[in-house]
Amino acid sequence: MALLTFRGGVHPPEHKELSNKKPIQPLTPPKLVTIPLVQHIGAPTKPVVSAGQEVKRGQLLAEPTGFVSAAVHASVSGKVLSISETVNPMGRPVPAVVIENDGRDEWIELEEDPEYLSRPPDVLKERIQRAGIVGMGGAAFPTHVKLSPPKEKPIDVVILNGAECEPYLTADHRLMVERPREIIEGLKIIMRILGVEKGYIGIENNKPDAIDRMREAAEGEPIEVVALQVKYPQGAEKMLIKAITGREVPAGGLPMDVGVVVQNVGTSYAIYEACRFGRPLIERVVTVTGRGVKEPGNFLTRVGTPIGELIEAAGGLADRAVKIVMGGPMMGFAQYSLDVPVTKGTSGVLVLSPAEYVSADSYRACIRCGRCIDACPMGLIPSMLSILSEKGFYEDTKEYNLFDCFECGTCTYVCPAKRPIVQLIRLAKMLVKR
Amino acid sequence: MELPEEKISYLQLIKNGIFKENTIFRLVISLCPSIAVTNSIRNGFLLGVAVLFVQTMVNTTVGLLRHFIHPRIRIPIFMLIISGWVSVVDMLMAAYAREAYKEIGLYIQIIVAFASILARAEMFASKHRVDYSFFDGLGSGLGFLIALVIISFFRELLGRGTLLGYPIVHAKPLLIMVMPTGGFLVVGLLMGFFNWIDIRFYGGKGAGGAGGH
Amino acid sequence: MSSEFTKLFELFIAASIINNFVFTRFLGLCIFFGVSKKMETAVGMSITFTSVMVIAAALSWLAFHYVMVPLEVTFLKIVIFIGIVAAFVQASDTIMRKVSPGLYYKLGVYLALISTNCIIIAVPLINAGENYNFLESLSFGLGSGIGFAIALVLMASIREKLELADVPRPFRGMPIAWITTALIALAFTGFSGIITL
Amino acid sequence: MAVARKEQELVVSVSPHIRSEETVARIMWTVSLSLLPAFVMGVYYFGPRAIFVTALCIVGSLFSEWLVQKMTSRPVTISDGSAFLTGLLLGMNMPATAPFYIPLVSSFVAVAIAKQLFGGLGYNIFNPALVGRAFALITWPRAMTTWIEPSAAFVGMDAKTTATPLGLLKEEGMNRLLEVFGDRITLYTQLLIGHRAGSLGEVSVIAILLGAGFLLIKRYITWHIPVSYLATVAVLAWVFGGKEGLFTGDPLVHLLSGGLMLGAWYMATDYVTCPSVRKGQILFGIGCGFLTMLIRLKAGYPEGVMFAILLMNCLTPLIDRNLKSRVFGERKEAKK
Repeated sequence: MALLTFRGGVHPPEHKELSNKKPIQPLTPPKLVTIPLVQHIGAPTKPVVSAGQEVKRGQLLAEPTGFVSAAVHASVSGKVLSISETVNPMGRPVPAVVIENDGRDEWIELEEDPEYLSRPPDVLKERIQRAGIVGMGGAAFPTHVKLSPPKEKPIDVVILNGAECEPYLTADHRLMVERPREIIEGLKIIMRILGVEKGYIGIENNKPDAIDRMREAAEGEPIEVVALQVKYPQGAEKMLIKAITGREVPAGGLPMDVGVVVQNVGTSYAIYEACRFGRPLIERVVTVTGRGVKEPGNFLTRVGTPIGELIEAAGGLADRAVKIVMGGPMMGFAQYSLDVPVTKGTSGVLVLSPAEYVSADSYRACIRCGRCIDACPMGLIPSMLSILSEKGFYEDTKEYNLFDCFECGTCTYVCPAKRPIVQLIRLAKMLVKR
Repeated sequence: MELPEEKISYLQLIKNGIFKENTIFRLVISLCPSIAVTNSIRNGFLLGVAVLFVQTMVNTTVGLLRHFIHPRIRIPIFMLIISGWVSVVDMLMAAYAREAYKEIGLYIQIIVAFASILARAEMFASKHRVDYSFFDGLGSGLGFLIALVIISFFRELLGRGTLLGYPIVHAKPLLIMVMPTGGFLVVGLLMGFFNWIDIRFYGGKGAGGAGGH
Repeated sequence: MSSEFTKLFELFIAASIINNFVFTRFLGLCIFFGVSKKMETAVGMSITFTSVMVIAAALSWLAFHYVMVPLEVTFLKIVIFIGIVAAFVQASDTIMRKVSPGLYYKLGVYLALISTNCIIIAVPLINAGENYNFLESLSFGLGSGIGFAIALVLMASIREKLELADVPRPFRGMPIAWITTALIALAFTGFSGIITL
Repeated sequence: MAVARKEQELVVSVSPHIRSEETVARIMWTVSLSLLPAFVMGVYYFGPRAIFVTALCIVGSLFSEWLVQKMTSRPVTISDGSAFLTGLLLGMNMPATAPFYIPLVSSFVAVAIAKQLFGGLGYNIFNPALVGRAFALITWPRAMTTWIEPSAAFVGMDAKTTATPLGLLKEEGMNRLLEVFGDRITLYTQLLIGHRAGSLGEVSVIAILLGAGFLLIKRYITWHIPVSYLATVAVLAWVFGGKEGLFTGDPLVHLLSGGLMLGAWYMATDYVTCPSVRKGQILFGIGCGFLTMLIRLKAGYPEGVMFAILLMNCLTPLIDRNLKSRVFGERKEAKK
């Protein structure tokens, strides 16, 4: 049977072999953690601790200021040194709590509940909200919001996203291989909350071991593990829904418009941890990879750990590292400092060597080869968008469905003229809104 | 009532018509003949002369009559004057330049619809003394004539290897130059060249944006 | 009858494509270059022009054959034709404004440009010169109009694309538009010889 | 700490951080390479003169590109292979007997006027090589339609002149064509391998298909334009191509002769001047096919490929403007 997929997309070299056989190693928490108080999309949080205060692992540091907002917790026990500012992986300044680790790693009192699956949906949802869980695939949208669709949008399908279509990254892959049961339990919680009978787990076919382990774990449950064609951006919500259910999220719409909720497998694991053990989201699996580090691997990392620590743990920088990226190579953010902390949405730290890095400093005129049009998963015409934006005709870009672009970078990857298409599209989006 | 008019030098008016407000290259109006009749110098010259004559006579007539024309019906009156003079030229050409008339007759008649002529009557002759109007018409007409001769010079030389019918170059001519494509091409290249001179030596902006009928 | 029809059809095709007013007869160039910058104006212009050309062809034919020939004043054809066109344009301007203001706002602006345009006056003059009958005159007028419309729309779409092009500075705007027209005319030579009238 | 020292050397740029290895230069040079078989066949049939003509075209193209870019103080891009490809295609569209000034002048027109004046690669409206070819045909009609018989024996300039199969077909009909070639099978085989009069690079259909197949496999071109083009030509040739009435034409002769194969696979598929959306490309192909057959059967010229593609080049912006790709999740009711 042909594997399920969507129209468009590209096949960048995967490079997953660097780290996909490396088991998840817990990373010793560093001396200092810097925990950004905004790690999600939505309203900011309000700090509830002050400098000098002793905190325990899992203690609330900042509470949400609205429904679309997520709580932040201490990832180590120790003393709050200051509430200052740090730079988040996107390069923007955000308030942050700096904690000096006392090394004792003492938990706050946790509310365990072996009977979690029999609790009413509202209780489970409340636990998720309290644990500060956000989408861990990268978007970092507060999970409890996604689990509260309005009544007029009935949900009948839940999909767990295990596609991990970004090259290099293996964090979700390792999690699926090593914690399949927990992920399935998390999915069952989500299904209970939404009252959904059918769950899917979509996994790209380049992770056969993960597919096997998940299938084993899903035995006897109303959950189907679906093998997907390997293609970027298979893991984009809309593409995943199209591949698995054949439904198309309308332009400008959300998955719930077609009765679907998508969650990342890491999120599902965090949901299980929260509902079963009452643990807030304070750590996650981060892949440290690329030919710029000596020993790539997957690390269970506390939120707030500077990426420099992770790179050290991976054997340090190889002699010639040119670029450090947080997230995947297609949509991640290049970093200029090694002090940037890991957040809830950090799936990987990628260190590129000169061999992997294609300089695209100079670009030239579009030759209208159409590669970007073929590759665009959204069926847009990126070439025209980039030309119009380049020449300053921002308003005209709306005619070419500017706002349907979700900036996956596929067009830019394939462009033979090395045009910064995504950048130009972002520019147009910024200027058109204004 | 005659407003005291500023003194304008006749020479200035003529130069203005030839360079600054050259109908074809700078104002980019009344273009049709620049292609249609410029496949030989003779045709280009004859049409240029016709336009020169009409332009000058119309300007003079309008300059003379401007006080008797009611402003509200001035445009139809101008049109009447123009078509009258065009008819005169048309019949003169038909009588005395039979050969050429066969080729360019239609375009002589079309002079009636040249925006440049109406524009000069409206913008200049209806507001100025008759002698100024005369020289303005003369300058503008000369500019037109010169432009046509330049274009037809290149087209005849390149396309037939001749000038005014006399063989000049003995190599194989570029036949395409006397065809429509060559006409458009020569005008486009000349326009670009004049723009280049304007930008390079006079700090101008080039006459790209203009355009009318 | 059918050969009559074929003749009309051939006349129409010849006028619209093979002897296209713009690319081979060099008429209406001023309007052609003037209004082909934006597709919207080009389309509005095309509609207005085609209808005016057909009607002007009809009116002039009637005037020529029923008034001017009997009275032997054909030497006045330039004056009379331009009078007819101007009067018709003025009348339709007034009527359109009263009857259909919406349409007037869309197309009325182009009407003002028409009365002094060579392409409109050329149709009656050519009809008179070639001695076409009434239907032939209409067919020629329609063909010329459609041909002009084709040229305008083509050029507008190309110039919208050229707006985005990195044309060397002295050639921006008019010069490159002329060179583009030259190349379109080059392509149109391929049609030569399809219909020989 | 070693890590800290590295910070200054880090490259910071926006995503995506990896790029495909495809470049404009690689595409152009690969396409040029794929033309090699057809070119070699041209040399085989028409002798060293074919190399001379093509080389002049290439030199002329490269020089024109360099000259205009110097004059407009732009970066010189002759190494990207696009001017080379234009020159090569132009050369392959010339009769091997073309006197030296034809390749030089027409390659200048192709690159300087049809390409660089519009802003260079990516901005041209018309296929430069075809503009050069059309310019030459109209300027030197005699020289551009004087064909010599192919001769594998590397004969000199005294080769016998003859008409192209299409010329014969148009002037004297199918029967005369069969008379010249013997029988139908010989005719088809000769056309296929390229033993016929014509432009030096267009004669060998099989060599062109070889190169085109390579490009298809490499995904440098797609089937949409060539197939819709060839199919339209075949159907129209079958329906209207015969002298004895409808449905008596010989589509194969039309498919295999003239510049159709070279045009359909190499000229019509020029990225810059064809529509970029698939639907538009199919329309473009059909239009090319229709115009080609219109000109071949009705107009003054025996071959219509060049004019057909140039005419469709004019229409490309209009097609691109009105036919867009289907946007993911586009609502059906919005299309009413």
